[in-house]
Amino acid sequence: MTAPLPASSPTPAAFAPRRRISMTVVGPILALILLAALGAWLNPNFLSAANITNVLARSAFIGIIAVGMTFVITAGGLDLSVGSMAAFIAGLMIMVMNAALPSMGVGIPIVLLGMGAALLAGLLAGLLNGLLITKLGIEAFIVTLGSMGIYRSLVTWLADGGTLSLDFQLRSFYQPIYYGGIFGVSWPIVVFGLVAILGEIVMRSTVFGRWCAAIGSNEQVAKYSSVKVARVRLATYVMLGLLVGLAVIMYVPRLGSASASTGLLWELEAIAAVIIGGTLLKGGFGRVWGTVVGVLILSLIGNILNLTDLVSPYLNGAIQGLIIVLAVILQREGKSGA
Amino acid sequence: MTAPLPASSPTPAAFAPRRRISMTVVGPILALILLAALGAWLNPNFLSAANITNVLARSAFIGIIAVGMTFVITAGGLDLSVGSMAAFIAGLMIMVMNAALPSMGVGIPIVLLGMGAALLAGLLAGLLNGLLITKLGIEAFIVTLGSMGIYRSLVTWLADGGTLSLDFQLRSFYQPIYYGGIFGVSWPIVVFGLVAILGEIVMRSTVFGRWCAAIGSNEQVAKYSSVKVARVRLATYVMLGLLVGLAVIMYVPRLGSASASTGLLWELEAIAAVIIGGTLLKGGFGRVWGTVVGVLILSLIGNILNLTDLVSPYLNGAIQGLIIVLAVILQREGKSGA
Amino acid sequence: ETKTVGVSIPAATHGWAGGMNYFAQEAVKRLEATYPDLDFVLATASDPAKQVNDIEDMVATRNISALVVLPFESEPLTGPVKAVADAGVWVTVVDRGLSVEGIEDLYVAGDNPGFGRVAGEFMAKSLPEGGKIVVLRGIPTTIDNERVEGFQAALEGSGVEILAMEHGNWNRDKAFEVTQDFLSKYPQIDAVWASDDDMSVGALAAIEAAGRKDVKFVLGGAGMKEMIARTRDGDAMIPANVTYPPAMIATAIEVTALGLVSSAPVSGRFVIGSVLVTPENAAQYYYPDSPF
Amino acid sequence: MDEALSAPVLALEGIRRSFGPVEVLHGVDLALRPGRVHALIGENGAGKSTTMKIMAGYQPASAGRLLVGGEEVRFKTMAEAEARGVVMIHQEFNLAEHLTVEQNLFLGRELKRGILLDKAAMRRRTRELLARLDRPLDPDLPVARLSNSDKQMLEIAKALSREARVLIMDEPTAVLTLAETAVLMEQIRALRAAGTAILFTSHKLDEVKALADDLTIMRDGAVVYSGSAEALSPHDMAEAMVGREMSDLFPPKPSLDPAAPLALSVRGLEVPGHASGISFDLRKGEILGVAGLIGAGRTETFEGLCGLRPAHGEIRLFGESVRFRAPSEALAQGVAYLTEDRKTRGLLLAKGMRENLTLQALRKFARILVDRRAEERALDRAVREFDIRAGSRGMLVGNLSGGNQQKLLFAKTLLSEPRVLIADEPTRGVDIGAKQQIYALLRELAAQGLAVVVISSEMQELIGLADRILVMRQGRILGEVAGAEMTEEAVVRYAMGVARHVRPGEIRSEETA
Ligand SMILES: Nc1ncnc2c1ncn2[C@@H]1O[C@H](COP(=O)(O)OP(=O)(O)OP(=O)(O)O)[C@@H](O)[C@H]1O
Ligand SMILES: Nc1ncnc2c1ncn2[C@@H]1O[C@H](COP(=O)(O)OP(=O)(O)OP(=O)(O)O)[C@@H](O)[C@H]1O
Ligand SMILES: [Mg+2]
Ligand SMILES: [Mg+2]
Repeated sequence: MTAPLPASSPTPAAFAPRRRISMTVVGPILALILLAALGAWLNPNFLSAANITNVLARSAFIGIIAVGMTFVITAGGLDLSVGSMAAFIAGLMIMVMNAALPSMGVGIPIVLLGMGAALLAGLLAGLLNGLLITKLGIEAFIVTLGSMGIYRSLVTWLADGGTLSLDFQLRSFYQPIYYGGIFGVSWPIVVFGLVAILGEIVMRSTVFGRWCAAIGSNEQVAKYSSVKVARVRLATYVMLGLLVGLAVIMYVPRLGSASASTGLLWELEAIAAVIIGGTLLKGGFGRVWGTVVGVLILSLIGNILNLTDLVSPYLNGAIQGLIIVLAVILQREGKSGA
Repeated sequence: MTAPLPASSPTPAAFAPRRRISMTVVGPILALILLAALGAWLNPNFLSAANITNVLARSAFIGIIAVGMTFVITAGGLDLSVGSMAAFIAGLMIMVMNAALPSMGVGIPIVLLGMGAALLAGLLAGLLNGLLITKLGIEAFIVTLGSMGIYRSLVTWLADGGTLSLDFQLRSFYQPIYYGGIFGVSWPIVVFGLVAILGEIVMRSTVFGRWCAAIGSNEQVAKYSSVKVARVRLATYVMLGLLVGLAVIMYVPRLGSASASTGLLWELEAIAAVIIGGTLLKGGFGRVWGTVVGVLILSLIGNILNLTDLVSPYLNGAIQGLIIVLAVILQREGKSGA
Repeated sequence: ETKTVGVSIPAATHGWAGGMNYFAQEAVKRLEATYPDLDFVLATASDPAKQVNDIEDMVATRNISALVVLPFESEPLTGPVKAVADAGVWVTVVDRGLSVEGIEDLYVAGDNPGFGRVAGEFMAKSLPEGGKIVVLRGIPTTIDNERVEGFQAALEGSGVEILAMEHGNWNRDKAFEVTQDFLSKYPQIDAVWASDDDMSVGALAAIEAAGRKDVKFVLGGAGMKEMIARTRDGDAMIPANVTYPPAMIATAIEVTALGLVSSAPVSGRFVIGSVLVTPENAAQYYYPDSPF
Repeated sequence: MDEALSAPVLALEGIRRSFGPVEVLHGVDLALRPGRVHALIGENGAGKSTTMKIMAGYQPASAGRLLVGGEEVRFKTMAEAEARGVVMIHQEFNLAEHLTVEQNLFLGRELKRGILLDKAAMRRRTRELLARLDRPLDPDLPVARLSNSDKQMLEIAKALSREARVLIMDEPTAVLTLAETAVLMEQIRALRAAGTAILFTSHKLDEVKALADDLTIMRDGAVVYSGSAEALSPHDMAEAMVGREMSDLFPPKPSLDPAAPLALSVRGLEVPGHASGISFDLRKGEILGVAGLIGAGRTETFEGLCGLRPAHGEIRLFGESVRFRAPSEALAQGVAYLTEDRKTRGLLLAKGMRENLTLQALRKFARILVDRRAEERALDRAVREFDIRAGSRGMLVGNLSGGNQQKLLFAKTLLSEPRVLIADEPTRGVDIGAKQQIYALLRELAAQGLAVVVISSEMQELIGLADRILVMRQGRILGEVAGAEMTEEAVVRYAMGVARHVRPGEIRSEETA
């Protein structure tokens, strides 16, 4: 900041315009605060520890996935398959654990096995998406629309149209991963928090995060700057797959089951959270903390609607839609013409 | 076409790549032919007039919408709301017609009234999306995700959670619009055909089509070239809204009702058709004929799955997903690295 | 000469539908083995329009002699199914009636208002005057409306108060979240009506996690086997269930097949009533092989 | 000014312009007269492009008056300016890449027959216009496939087609070679004869001398000279621009150490569709120039060498056989390529200077986390060394003036500390003062052992800077000149294909078609 200014530089004042408080930064936070205030005003239980824990814990699945999605979108990609991928991985994990139960018995090893299976499946699913996109050069929208259909079908097929349920005993053993916690904070919240913090650091301060933004901003420039474009882009999909696996690890102990309706529309919710948070859908700029705020906004809307009887439940979707649009309007810099 | 080559061109071959038969052109057509051949091979009735009429007529809804979507996407936009917009307009149209029935009676006027209402609603819905996107400068993804939720909610609310049904008498009177036809071609096919041909002409041979491509390719350049960017972009959304209205006019006589499950996922199908057809998702290049091929490919997949009992119905989605990806792989120019 | 039976049902998007899909496939498998000259076409649809497509395809390409249809929704299917019936195809309608009477040759019906009524009566009987309940509704549809109306009618005058109703979409996760929020909102809830057992799973998990002792029981519905088993075993949280057997599709397919291969008269109306499952009779509603 | 001159068609009076708190134009006066060519010159960031944009309605002025034919106007859009006959060619390309040559040429003013486009007429007009510029491109070719010079010619054709009363050209010759520049000058003279008022800017001062009637020189957003172009020699112009004495533009060439090791040795490099049989050697400490007409395939050859496009052939780097499949592999071995296309391949226009500067060498700034302080220090150094003038430090690179972008690109490429630097048009759009600094820097780096390839369309630059010059034509190396032989005539002879000469021993003979 103490660069000797070139002799011809106009005015020193000019050197701080980025420090100005910007609506793109304040906007999402403001939206979140307004929502929280609304919630507290409508229902005194809103701010109770129990309710806050509920909301945060249930945000964790979409939240963890949305952090990964932030990288994918920042690098100019998109993934529509995460919801059904989650359902498929959950189904697979349950099947693996049930199958191993007779030989391994209930205990930590079988839980670790299940977790390993979920992470591995996530990794492979992300790799598959990523390879089709980077190696074959097919539009990400199409690849992941395809895999969305495929995973959703596969889980229906695995479950024979019904529900795959974790063995009851196993589930009781595994449940604390969702319901338990440390220092009074439940595990999903802890994991979500860690993922978010790590994600923010990676996005902001690592070479990888920079490369993602560069690729999303201008792929050609990235290529000419010796960035391994295909590899970085592939890595974003793999990372997202892994995070889907991680989300599933938190999800399965909650109800111990997976079915064709698991993870329905998670992809839209995750993408919406990313964009509400201020990441550019076209790529080139992403921020993980914004995504976290976006996820919380989306969760809060549902929570508040459940806590009040102001509107007909038929209109919940309309309120949600309105708030999503408003949250984004809030962060405009007052300029128009997208 | 016979431009003299620049004297300094290295090899003449380098200058004729566009004249080569290009996979991006042949690809979608080839995919369609392969699918049709598969269908004919699996079931001799596939090529029967009745089946072909069925497939084409039912493609009309998504088809008409997808033509409009081609313009929106070519101009660098996106519209996720078309499916629920269709449901909402269908509900509105039914309510208007039912309400007018006592005073107008069954007859052509009431059908015209309904049609007018549908087109007007479509226009307004498109205008609303378009204004939010162009005037307020909000990301199209967010605006239309929001309106998707809003319309879906509204139709649920209008129907009180159930189904809105056209008066039965009225339905019988109106039904020929879907089931009837002219010269043995049913109306939806005729209308779809006209929309497609007009769309192709507009895209290819009018100023509007060119401007859409220019805006999608580089908004700044378009603006500097005196193209009224906001107005053209707004027009694409309005046009799409109108076409949704038109699709609804064909749809209502088919089922005579609207509910929360009307038009579910049409947006994804329409966007997929557009991309399978070779239009660039990021804008700058669009072709309507490709979209028509894309729509037909998607319809055929569903039809073919019904021709045989080869696969478990649970796996239909997987087959669909696979074919969508394959259809797009077919049109790659052999180059990679998206 | 082989005859073809078309079976058109909604896709397995939630537990009950999954069970119904399972029974339909089982019935088809069994009947194809039993009657060599019968062929079956099974199509599952994700929305009413798709279901109409399926039916059109069966008529145009598979030359069906009979159609067994469980309508996604009544209204949109009425016209197309009527067209099939008019073409001389045998039509069996399952579960949801068409909106015009007399189209079908055979109607195997579930009883949605009855489903709600039985549940309501159980609530009225098991709860004291002033008891407070919350309701998890299904996906907004006519079926859900009928069930809820039946339920409310049965509660009338009982003094049991419905604190709130919210859509749980017949989905475990949604039911879990809605129940959590109900529990935050209301300090005293005596019972929960989850109008489907998939939702009971979510509701039970939420209650258990919150450690709330005020909720005395969860009344589910449709007889998921795990829930039936718990009722049978005397679990106080699940004292009863209300049947809405997904296996009714199998009944319909079998009767239709029988009508095609024999001259036995099978047309008419079968209403498969919703009955209350209690610890006493639970064993007879337990189907261990069903996925639901 | 001569009072006898005709009245100005377009004039600026006391024009000021601020971006946020920064004022970049401090009261500019300028008058364009029909039938005269007016040159506007100045250092990078002096405000030339901004002035021009204000004249053509692309940007509003913050204060001051704009007069068309003596009448004060306020252009709200460029369409209004065009309606008044004011047309501008931008410094940066203003073309939609997906659209074809013809579509771009007529964008915003398509010819119609009824409601449909009259494509045949537009195609015909396109051919005519391009033929006038001696550049017969296929009207149906997408612009994305054009080379830079083709794009520039297309821009010029686009402007010519608008039949302007005032034609404003922002560095039209920056990407053109001598021959093309000659064609353009011919067109400009014809327009002048027809009474058009022309304003252009260029950093090639001999062009200015050759073409301009009137001259305005700007420094730091203010006019420092306004008057006849006759009166000043290119050297005077340079001094007036930079505001200091200018010594020799080019650093002295030291004699090369013949024992210096070979840094790069290329044999039989093929770049399918663009170049073949490329063989040459480059010694440590040497600056090798590559000349050729536009379209000679120089860019493609060296992009192929660096793994930026498919290529094969034998490459030895400091004696070791190497193969680069991706630019990252080349960079890992110390071979860096500076692209000729700063806008679409060189810089992230929507990002700041820091992110751009360190992108290529980012690994150097990170152990696990990127050290932002170190990045800032690197930026400080780059700003100082390359005299990058930005209104503010947090500014988006897209808002830097063209020449300052180029300097940043140069700094970015050098930051990766290559052993071999391939610089494609490294001084494009850079002012003469900064050029001098860059030449001196290159020579200094060479003296420290860097091996340099400079591809340039500026003959003077190659002759003044390089130790040897390769001349390419139609994807092949046709000859090499060195020492006293390095004259413009010699290079042009090879480039035009008149002469053919291969130094025995250095380049294996490859038969050309
Ligand atoms: N949109 C903008 N926002 C902020 N500053 C700007 C913007 N456009 C131009 N500037 C600043 O205005 C000054 C003048 O820029 P301009 O492009 O007019 O220079 P120039 O004389 O054309 O230089 P060059 O020879 O490098 O093209 C520069 O300092 C530039 O950074
Ligand atoms: N993508 C492409 N497809 C087909 N031809 C191309 C493509 N890019 C460039 N060309 C052609 O290849 C030839 C060589 O390109 P280019 O003009 O960049 O060469 P060059 O010698 O590097 O010239 P300069 O760098 O001075 O512009 C040109 O005739 C150009 O039209
Ligand atoms: Mg400039
Ligand atoms: Mg070049």
